[in-house]
Amino acid sequence: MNKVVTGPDEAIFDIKDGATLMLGGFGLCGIPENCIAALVKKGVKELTCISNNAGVDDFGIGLLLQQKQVRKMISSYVGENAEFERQLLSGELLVELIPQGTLATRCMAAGYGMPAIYTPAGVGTEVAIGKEVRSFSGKEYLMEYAFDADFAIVKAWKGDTLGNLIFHATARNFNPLMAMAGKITIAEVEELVPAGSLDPDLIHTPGIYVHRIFEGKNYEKRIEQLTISHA
Amino acid sequence: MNKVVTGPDEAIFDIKDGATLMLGGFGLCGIPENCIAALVKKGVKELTCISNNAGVDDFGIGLLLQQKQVRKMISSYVGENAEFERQLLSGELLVELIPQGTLATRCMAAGYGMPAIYTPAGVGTEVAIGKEVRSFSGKEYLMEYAFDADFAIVKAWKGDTLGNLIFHATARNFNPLMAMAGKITIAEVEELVPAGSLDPDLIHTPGIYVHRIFEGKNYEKRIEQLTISHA
Amino acid sequence: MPLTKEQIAQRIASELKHGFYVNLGIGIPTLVANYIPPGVDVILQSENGLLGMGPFPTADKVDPDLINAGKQTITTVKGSVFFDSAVSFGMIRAGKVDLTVLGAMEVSDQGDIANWKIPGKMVKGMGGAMDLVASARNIIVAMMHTNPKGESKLLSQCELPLTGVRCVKKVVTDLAVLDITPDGFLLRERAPGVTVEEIQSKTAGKLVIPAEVPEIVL
Amino acid sequence: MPLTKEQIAQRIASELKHGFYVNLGIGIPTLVANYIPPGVDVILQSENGLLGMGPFPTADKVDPDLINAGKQTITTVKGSVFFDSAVSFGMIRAGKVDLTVLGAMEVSDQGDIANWKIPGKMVKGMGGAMDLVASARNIIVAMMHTNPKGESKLLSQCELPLTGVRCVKKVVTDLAVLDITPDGFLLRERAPGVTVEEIQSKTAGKLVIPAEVPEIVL
Repeated sequence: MNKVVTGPDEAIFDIKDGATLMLGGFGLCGIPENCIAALVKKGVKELTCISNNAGVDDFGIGLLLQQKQVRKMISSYVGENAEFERQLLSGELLVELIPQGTLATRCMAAGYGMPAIYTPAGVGTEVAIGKEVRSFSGKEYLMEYAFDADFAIVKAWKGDTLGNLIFHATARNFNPLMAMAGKITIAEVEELVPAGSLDPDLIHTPGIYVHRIFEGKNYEKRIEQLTISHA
Repeated sequence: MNKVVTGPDEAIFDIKDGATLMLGGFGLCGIPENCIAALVKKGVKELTCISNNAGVDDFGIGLLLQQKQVRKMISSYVGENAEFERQLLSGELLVELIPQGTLATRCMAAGYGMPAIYTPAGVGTEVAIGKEVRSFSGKEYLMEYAFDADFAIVKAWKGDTLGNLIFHATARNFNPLMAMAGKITIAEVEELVPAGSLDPDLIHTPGIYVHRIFEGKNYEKRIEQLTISHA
Repeated sequence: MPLTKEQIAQRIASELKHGFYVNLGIGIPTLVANYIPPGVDVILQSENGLLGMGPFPTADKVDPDLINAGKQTITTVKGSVFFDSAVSFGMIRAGKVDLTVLGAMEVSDQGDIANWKIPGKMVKGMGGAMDLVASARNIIVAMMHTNPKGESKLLSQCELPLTGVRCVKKVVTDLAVLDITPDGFLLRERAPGVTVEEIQSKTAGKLVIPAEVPEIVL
Repeated sequence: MPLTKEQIAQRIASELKHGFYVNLGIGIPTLVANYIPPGVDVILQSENGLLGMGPFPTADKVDPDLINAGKQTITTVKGSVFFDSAVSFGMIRAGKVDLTVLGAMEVSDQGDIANWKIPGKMVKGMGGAMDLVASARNIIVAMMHTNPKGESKLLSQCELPLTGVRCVKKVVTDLAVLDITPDGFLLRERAPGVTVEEIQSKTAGKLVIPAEVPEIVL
């Protein structure tokens, strides 16, 4: 068994217009840079993107927005992006804002085969509109459905040829959750190693969830808020 | 911050008659041997034990059964235990059998603050009796509640003074789930190390879930089904 | 000649496809691992928390922390990975396991299965069986065609308490290979030398018999 | 003298107890980390997936893979641990975080909070705020008592879209420390030199004034 593909173009070859994609990352941290570039090159349009954020104007998912490839964003926070704002106000782009923990848990639910979960986030707010509210032990919860994504595209630190993944620091974020949740999961990694190289106790994402894997190139890892301590 | 206690007796000092305990382990693999011994010594009674199995006659939870300390077992499989069978048939012991994945997921739900989950396990069987059945996308699921345990007692391979835990091989099983789920979580570990010794990327259970930790002694690690290949 | 248990396992092994993730239950299903065809890479899942289960260890390699769902000491293979029980059943529930093979006491012609409880006998529990049958995309049952009393285990309705409903896709017995279809058990293959009439007589559930029923080739 | 933002943070820091796990929001709450009392060990959670957040890095220690929930580069401390976002919000939802400090645009005398959306302005999203306020056991709001127009931010009803209902336990502003009680805002302390009358005049929600309202001690 070998899940290795030649690179991002092969990895995304069957992503078509109108697809629903999960994209890992928090801000610009831990985003699948190589696959995003390949999606821009391929020019697929009308995408629905489930991702915590929408990148900045000239990096991350912002690159897809620039090319008007995104029809809908499902995110928890979408600031720092002027083109995003323009498309939103003009009606070219749809946005569904959902609480960050709900976003994470709806990914997890998909990965665990749970059709829906209950969370108190958003009870009594406009997020609750149209949703089932249910009381457990005197506390109210919203029922939220598992996501249904055609593809999950994630970025890991290390991966092996069977698709086992390890993440680094806070670049982990949504990546392992989305890896579990995609019908087809594509992983790009900084270092691809032979199966058997990773300690089986210390793998974050079991390879069963990963369908295609490749070693990415030229990671820029742009920093959104460089904050320095002068100590 | 330091969560280290002197040993199992101090760790379980406030477990009282009638308490509900989660006990990690699968069969005799990854069970909290030191704490079980301390519970036997302390002699607390009328316990409700949530644990995948009930040990064997003379080891694991079987030791608590021998002393008639257990009022109710919540498990998925309870074979290999003659005293267990005797108490069950005589009515001294109550048993609630639930599917293994449901057991795991009800622990997880507690750890994730989710009051209930949906699983298809048991639909159309006697497990479904009295439970809410709900259809999602044409498939039926049972609603199962999160567990509510006073204490979770788990066994890890390594742990640090802040309660961060790492498990080894299939001795992981239910341990990290129960660690998240207990109101008070007690961890016994084979090796206790100073905070900062474990790689923050490779910790299975964040210390926030663990209230007391100690380095256990004299692990017997009895094997239930020794199976050898003559190669 | 009816198949031996080993031959049942061997026949099931021919259903394995390259790249499959497979969960093998206790009993005959465990034997399937011995007959994986050459060139077919499969990864075995053990629901207590392992992908990449290897054979039983030699005496010097026994690790009490490393067991399968039957509590037997085992080994790992290259690329194996450990995880907790919620992840394990999560991947089962999410349909990531391609094939589940398990034993049964009874199977109905609608695909219901009973394999965990006999009224009047000490009940040990369902373990992970209910999760597996409720979730797996493809379930093959490996069992004898009849019970020790000679009664059919392929019924129109299960008489024992159910483990799961309408979930079994295929049954491989010592006498036959049968698919579960909306019309009942579809007789696909018969054991070498076993007649369709014998299979018919030992199948209490609805049996659909095609014009041609080839012998099982091992 | 009204408190400075730093002094608001300092007053909130005195609420920290040894062993607390704390989540600090963006803005004034972030400053709380600078005033943790000596001898009080707390562990900071960052909801993007870290327990044990340290200070900002020196230039040579910057790691783009290591940021906080405000996307700022940060460091770790001894005993820190990384996890995914579902675990992170799971520990929040399960009430494992002892204290959450966050900013607000409005707070009601019932403990409702609005801090994510202003109708007519570009809405960036709620991030993790709704999860935090719906789940945290203990929530302190850090904010100015009035908005730039001089209007009270402590209301009987929030006018802006809500982030959460009946969740805030305490409010620390530049003018006062107030507990949320069934009777409304209970005035606990006042900024040095600030009169109860001034606080009353700048509090639109129901204010309960005890006989004695000591000055804040920093």
